[in-house]
Amino acid sequence: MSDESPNTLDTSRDLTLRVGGFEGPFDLLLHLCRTNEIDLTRLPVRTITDQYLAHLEAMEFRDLEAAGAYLVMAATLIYLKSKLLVPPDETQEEELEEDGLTLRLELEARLREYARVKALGEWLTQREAEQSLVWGRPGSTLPPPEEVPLEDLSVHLLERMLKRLIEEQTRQRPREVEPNPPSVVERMTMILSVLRDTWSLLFSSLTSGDRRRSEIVVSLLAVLELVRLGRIKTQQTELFGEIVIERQTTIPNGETARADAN
Amino acid sequence: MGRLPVPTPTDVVEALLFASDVPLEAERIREVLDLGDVGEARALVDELRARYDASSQGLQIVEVGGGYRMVTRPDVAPWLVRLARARTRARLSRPALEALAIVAYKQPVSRPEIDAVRGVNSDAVIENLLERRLVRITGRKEAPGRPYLFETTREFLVAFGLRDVADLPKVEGELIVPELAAVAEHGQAETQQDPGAGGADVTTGG
Amino acid sequence: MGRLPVPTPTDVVEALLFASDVPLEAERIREVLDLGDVGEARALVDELRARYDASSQGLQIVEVGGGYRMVTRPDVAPWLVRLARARTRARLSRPALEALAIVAYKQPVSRPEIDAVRGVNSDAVIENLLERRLVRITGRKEAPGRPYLFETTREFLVAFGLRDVADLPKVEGELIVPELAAVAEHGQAETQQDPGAGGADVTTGG
Repeated sequence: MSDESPNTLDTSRDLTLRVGGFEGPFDLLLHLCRTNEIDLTRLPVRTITDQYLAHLEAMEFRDLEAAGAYLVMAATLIYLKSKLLVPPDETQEEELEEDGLTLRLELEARLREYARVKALGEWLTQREAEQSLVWGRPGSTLPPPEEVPLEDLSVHLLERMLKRLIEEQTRQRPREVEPNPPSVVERMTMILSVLRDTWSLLFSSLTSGDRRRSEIVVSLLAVLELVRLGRIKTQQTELFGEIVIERQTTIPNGETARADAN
Repeated sequence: MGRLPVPTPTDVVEALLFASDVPLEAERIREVLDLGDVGEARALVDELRARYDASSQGLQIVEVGGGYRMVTRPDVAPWLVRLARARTRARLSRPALEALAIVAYKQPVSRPEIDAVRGVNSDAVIENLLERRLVRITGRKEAPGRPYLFETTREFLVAFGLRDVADLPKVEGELIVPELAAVAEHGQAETQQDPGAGGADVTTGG
Repeated sequence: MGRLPVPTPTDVVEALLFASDVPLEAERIREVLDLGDVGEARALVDELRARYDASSQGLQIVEVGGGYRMVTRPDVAPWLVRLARARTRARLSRPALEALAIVAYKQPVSRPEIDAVRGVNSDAVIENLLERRLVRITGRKEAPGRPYLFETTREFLVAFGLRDVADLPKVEGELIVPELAAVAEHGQAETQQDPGAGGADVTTGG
């Protein structure tokens, strides 16, 4: 790949026939790598960035959120490209300064992970097709659960339960059921912790599943505070569009690894 | 593993009867197998039936409701009941009993109130009690979110050998159901005759 | 008509497998038949399986989702498709399969983690997987925001014909796809003539 001429822009134009067929920025990136037979452990930043951007131009997006994810990747690539040291002469591999190197390593790692997921997905597709040729019984012919009599029921069990509940109540104050909305500091910690695993996230993902106004307000305050502290960057490509949150790439010395998932 | 030969028409009928959830008419079999007439279809079923009678005491082919069905033989019924019993947990879990006790003694009571007493989310256990028909939805509480109200059922009385909820043992002290924010009324909430929430099989979803 | 002899244990197992809509564990069979140990249960299933392999090209016994199931053989699929035009099942979309793949090999895994691997928001697809009961919530991650953790279900194993999650290809380093040992064993289903979107029966019963 190193002796590949970096000027592959025009060939990449031909690839746009699959526009819209990608599942996300990683899918597109992987496609570009596969088409160019690029080793996923040595990503040629310049080539891949140019091709990615060329593709992006030709794509049409259904919604802003989808576009946002692609744009974040574009920003990352452009950033990477800007970190290329001395303009490489044709014979040499590109070199990145330290920041960029860390980022590229991470990008490569995630790309490889995505490649594995995609392969597994394809394997599952095949299994699904095979299993679609097999039928089981349309339903159980066993007596339904509600017709199976319960064992060992007695009112004393209920009595004992109630006594225990009453005892508990007299011993302690009423318990909180709903947790209070998280504090701004908590939310800030959460955002930073997510950004340790990934370099960007969508504002909507901070509040998704919970549309309570207080949640949204707390999240927004947390984001604003983190921006003020210079810990994150945000982008909003359009009025009322999705806000993309990215971490500031001033990584404290050499902390590259993704926090372990568990 | 050697490749099996192409399935015979009898094998196909076997699979059709197995996979069908309704009795299968001879005409339908004829159609699916592209047979000349219904007689051929019947002949295939008879052949299959003979095979099952000869080799299996577990399953049989019967003619019912204008069609054919594959069913278990009566002789194996006792084991099927044992399986059904083994599969459904025949006991209520402790959380389920706890929730049931609250409903029994404080009915009608809403899910948020049960949650408040127990200090944990009770969705799953209530779901379970509804499935078991030990509790049912009796209306909605006039409180924010209009939560469903639950009460015990007749099956509950039968299962616990009670004539009436008044037969529940008296317990010293009083279980306090924490006040929900802005509950419209104190004590017994008015049970709305909500047409949608009439039946016991309305599940809470989630 | 002469009275049939008492059903043999193999016949009982046959009926149990037929009547059960979820995979039947060897342990369950042991329990229901009062057998000494699980090995005996497995031996009975093997005997039954041999009988089916010898006499029926319509049905087979497979090991899936931690238990045994009686299912049709792939060879009769074309006729079943003709029978059940209506009972077709929508295939999973590519994004859904991708998210499912992530859950399958990183379980338990949270939504932000799934998003991170895919590089896009996965809310909708996870919703879809939950609805189909291919994944379920298994708890919350002890991390800020306490996001839900997802894992694959037994339905997942059944739908994809896997005995357990260990049947999945290994994904350390590069993806190692096993020589589809399980598939070979479960009746080699070469996806010959694709009979449309034929529906694997993964109905949840009830």
